[in-house]
Amino acid sequence: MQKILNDPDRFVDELLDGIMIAHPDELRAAGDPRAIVRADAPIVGKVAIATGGGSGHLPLFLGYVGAGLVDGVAVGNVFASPSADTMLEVTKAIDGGRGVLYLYGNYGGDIMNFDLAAELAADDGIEVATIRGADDVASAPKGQERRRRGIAGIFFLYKIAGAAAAAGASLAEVVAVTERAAANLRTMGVALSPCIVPAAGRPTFELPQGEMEIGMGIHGEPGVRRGVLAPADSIADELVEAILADLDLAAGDRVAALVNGLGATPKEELYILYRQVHRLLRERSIPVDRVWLGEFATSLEMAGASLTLLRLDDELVRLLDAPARSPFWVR
Amino acid sequence: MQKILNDPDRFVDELLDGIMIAHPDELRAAGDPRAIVRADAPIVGKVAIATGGGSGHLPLFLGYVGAGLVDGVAVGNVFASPSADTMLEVTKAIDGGRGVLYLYGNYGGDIMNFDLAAELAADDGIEVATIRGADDVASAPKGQERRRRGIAGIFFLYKIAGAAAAAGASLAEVVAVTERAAANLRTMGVALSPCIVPAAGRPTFELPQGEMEIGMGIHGEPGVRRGVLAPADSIADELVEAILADLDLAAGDRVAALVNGLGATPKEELYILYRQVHRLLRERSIPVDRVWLGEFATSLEMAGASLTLLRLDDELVRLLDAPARSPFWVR
Amino acid sequence: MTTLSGVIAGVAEDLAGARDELNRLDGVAGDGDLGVTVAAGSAAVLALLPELADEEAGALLRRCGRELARAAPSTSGTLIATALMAAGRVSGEPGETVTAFVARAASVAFDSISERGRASLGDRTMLDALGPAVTALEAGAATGASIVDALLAAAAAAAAGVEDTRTMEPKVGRAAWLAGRAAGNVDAGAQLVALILRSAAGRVSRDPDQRP
Amino acid sequence: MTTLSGVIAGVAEDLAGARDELNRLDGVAGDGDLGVTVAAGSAAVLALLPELADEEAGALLRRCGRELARAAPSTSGTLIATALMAAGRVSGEPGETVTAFVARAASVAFDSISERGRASLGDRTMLDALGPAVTALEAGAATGASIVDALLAAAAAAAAGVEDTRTMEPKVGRAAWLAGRAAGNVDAGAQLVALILRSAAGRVSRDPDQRP
Ligand SMILES: Nc1ncnc2c1ncn2[C@@H]1O[C@H](COP(=O)(O)OP(=O)(O)O)[C@@H](O)[C@H]1O
Ligand SMILES: Nc1ncnc2c1ncn2[C@@H]1O[C@H](COP(=O)(O)OP(=O)(O)O)[C@@H](O)[C@H]1O
Ligand SMILES: [Mg+2]
Ligand SMILES: [Mg+2]
Ligand SMILES: [Mg+2]
Ligand SMILES: [Mg+2]
Repeated sequence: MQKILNDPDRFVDELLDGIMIAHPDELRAAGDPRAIVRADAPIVGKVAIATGGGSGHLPLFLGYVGAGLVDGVAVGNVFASPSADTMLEVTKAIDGGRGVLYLYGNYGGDIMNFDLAAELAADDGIEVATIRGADDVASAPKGQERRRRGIAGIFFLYKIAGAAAAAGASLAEVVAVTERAAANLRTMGVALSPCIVPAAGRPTFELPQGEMEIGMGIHGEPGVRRGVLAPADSIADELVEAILADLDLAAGDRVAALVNGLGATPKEELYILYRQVHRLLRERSIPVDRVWLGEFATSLEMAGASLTLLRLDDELVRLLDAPARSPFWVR
Repeated sequence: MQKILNDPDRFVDELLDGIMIAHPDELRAAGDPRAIVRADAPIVGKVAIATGGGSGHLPLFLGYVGAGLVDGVAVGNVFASPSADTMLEVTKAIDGGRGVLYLYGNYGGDIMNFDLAAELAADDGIEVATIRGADDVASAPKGQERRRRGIAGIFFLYKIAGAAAAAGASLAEVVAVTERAAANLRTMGVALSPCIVPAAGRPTFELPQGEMEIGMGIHGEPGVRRGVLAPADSIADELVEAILADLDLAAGDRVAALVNGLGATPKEELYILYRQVHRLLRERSIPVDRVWLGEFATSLEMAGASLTLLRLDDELVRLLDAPARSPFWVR
Repeated sequence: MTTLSGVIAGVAEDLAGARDELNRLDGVAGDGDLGVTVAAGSAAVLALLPELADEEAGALLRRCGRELARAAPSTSGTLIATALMAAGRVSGEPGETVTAFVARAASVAFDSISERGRASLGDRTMLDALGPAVTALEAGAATGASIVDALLAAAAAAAAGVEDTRTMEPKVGRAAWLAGRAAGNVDAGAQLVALILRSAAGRVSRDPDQRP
Repeated sequence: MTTLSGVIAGVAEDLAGARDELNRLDGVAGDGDLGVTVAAGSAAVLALLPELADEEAGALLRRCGRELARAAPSTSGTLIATALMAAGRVSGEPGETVTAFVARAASVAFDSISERGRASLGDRTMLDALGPAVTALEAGAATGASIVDALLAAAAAAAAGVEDTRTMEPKVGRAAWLAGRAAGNVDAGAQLVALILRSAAGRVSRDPDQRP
């Protein structure tokens, strides 16, 4: 495995160490070294937002802790849920007295732990609401949206919830606008290579040269179809079609787009992909009002990309445009 | 090759297409589609900065076209110099009447073309000064600094020259401060895997599993030593030692650091590397006053990383801290 | 009389020996860490127990659950923690036998796991061992069986439930992505539940006060 | 009389046939695109020439150089463009023979390539063909040779220079990173220069006005 590592079993501890050393003015650990919060947390009088999940997805999840984004993150081992205890530490450290939103991806382990943490937080008198990112169209058919996994689209939810909270919204208001965004959010991805979890030392799955898997999950969960690696434009067609159909996007709708690299795929390829995405949407009279391209949710060095579309309304645009700043991302 | 591509021979045209479609408010082509400038260029009364080089290094070079950074870029084919003609188009489009700085990496093809472009620009009455990034310690021994290749450290030169120009400095002043920065700038890298140039379809070099090459160039130019892939901390030791010795850094000096990923290497590993870099510098009483980590100068999907150190003074800190914004990077 | 704390300590000690077996079973269709998780959780609970000497049974279970959640934050760790905390909130009813009380607490534990993990009987999880065990405990309560007999029956029912997982398709968690890999093997978490019950039954029945 | 424009057109036509040979040679230690570059550059110059009918020789060379820089922006394209523009700035001196003038322009061209490319004789580049050619032209000028004879001698000297590159180590450009790969082969850019000179000499000598 061609990795810059020391002890693979200390991968997460060491990378957190590096992050805390690099960004001491912006981040701090709340007791538990896996509970990372804004250095200035809690922000009294502001709804706080907690997230969390497995490691190996930077800038997800830790990279979105910052002003106008989320207040704290519980960090798990690679591709594994953090503990409820870490989540509780985060919750207590960020609570500013107006309640805490748990905003995270729809994975079994994370759900169990966040639910348990919410139970423990309630014992401590902290009001908790929960929204789960479930934007991956490929992970369950239409009608079963609640079973879907959460992938790169959560970036938009962080931005929107974070901006609403920063603007002084109540927990109920933050939940309402974030749920509306979540209901209008879809992602579809393609994997071109596996990655290697350091402690495991072998690829998460096998994918022969010249093949791709449409809809594969970011931990190697099976997708909707494996086939010959298609040209970029055909991949764009397939991703856009799936999202349009699922989201019932029609002429006159306007969207924000996120073209996300999974790790090894160069930015150059993301722009080639977007070229066709934009063309397809224009043909259908669906303007792309905002677009971000780059690495927003990765799987270590997996090759591949995902496309996220968010149907916009005026309030969502305003929240997307609000300032935000973390050590990993600046609006 | 596991790439999201259409026609490999149209790789650069298509990715530029994608970039221009994605960022129409920030960038425009100046006649020649390979001559990309700030949408608001020329900024009358401001020293203009042009850069350029081969494609395949995003966010280098195009990603640093923006406010507080460079004004225009000439885009070459993958790993190949752009033409002097494109450079001339850029020069004419950005010239705001106070002269143009050519700021680019020290590679034969780029030198020839920028020199030719400067000659042609002089015919058109535009004053041109040239500074070449030559920060790669591995590419020539001490005493032969002018033969060195330019790699990720040019990011600091863009930031500094761009901030000075934005603040109203004259061409001579921009040159002076940027040359001072260049003289205090060193980079050393390590490659863990090759990349594939789309039109070539095969890896740029061979590197067996379990090996690394210290000091390899970003196009696969040979480095100083090939050996067994060492632990992250040992790699950090080797990079830091080489730079400290070359830059004569001593207790009391303060630095800015850049830990740059070459493409496939996850951010997680960059932070693990930085952890030890920071420790080594602290042991020597050299504070890291500013640090950036991520992908700033890549080689498509090459795995590996580089470390850049810049010896700081008060003026350089001020220029690094000035605002800057491009579609690829925001200060 | 055997204290609850003593039984828990005994189970924790017994589980130490199952580390490799549980890792191996979890490795078939999971990530192979169940033994590690169980060892970490057991050690943490063992270390905590002396502090809890004065707690009543419910608080004892809740504190152990809390500790497990902290020290063994995997799927099974979290679910068993949830179960202990839920069971710890069950209070005895007037005139209820120990067996009836334990059966009721076990049933609450089952429901809490099912709810938190969004899984049901037949999904090839620890529930497929716990479910039959709860049924056996309830049958014991209905027939007036002693707690020792009821626990022995529950352990046997759990072991049978484990065997049944060999032919089940995984529906949740990691194993669901890897359908097929599990076929023919027993589920690791189910085996863990069976081992816990066998150990508990053994610890209780070895206690002199409980001998018939 | 053969016009300069006619000779340039003739060379451009002749080079079309060398596409594959130049690609192959460049592929040994370079990126294998020299033939493509030369084809693109030749076509662009051919297309431009009609527009330049009224230009004097110096302006003609400079415009062709400018066009080459635009249409064939590789190392060799840029260097030959530089050479044409530098040569185009040389003006004849009173009483100078054509041969002496061409020798002087060729020497200026050599220097401009050497300066722009930071390379010298022996670095295994096009200079190793052009250098001996300049020497031959200067010898011709000194001995009062006709331009046809001087060009034929220059072409022969260039061809010999090409052979000498077989044993040279590349010192600049792409090929320098790949030392060893070049060994035993001739340099592609040097071969290009030799082909240009052979073609030019042929075109000039085939011209009826130049026949002795
Ligand atoms: N949703 C669920 N509900 C109940 N039990 C589950 C669930 N998901 C997994 N399990 C059980 O957990 C066991 C694996 O536990 P563990 O190794 O701790 O999980 P992981 O390593 O995936 O976090 C499985 O064998 C199964 O019995
Ligand atoms: N610095 C230099 N000075 C003179 N000639 C050079 C130099 N570098 C390369 N060349 C010549 O250029 C030839 C390759 O030309 P070309 O294929 O156009 O280059 P590239 O594809 O690397 O841009 C080489 O064979 C060599 O003769
Ligand atoms: Mg497991
Ligand atoms: Mg696990
Ligand atoms: Mg070439
Ligand atoms: Mg080339």
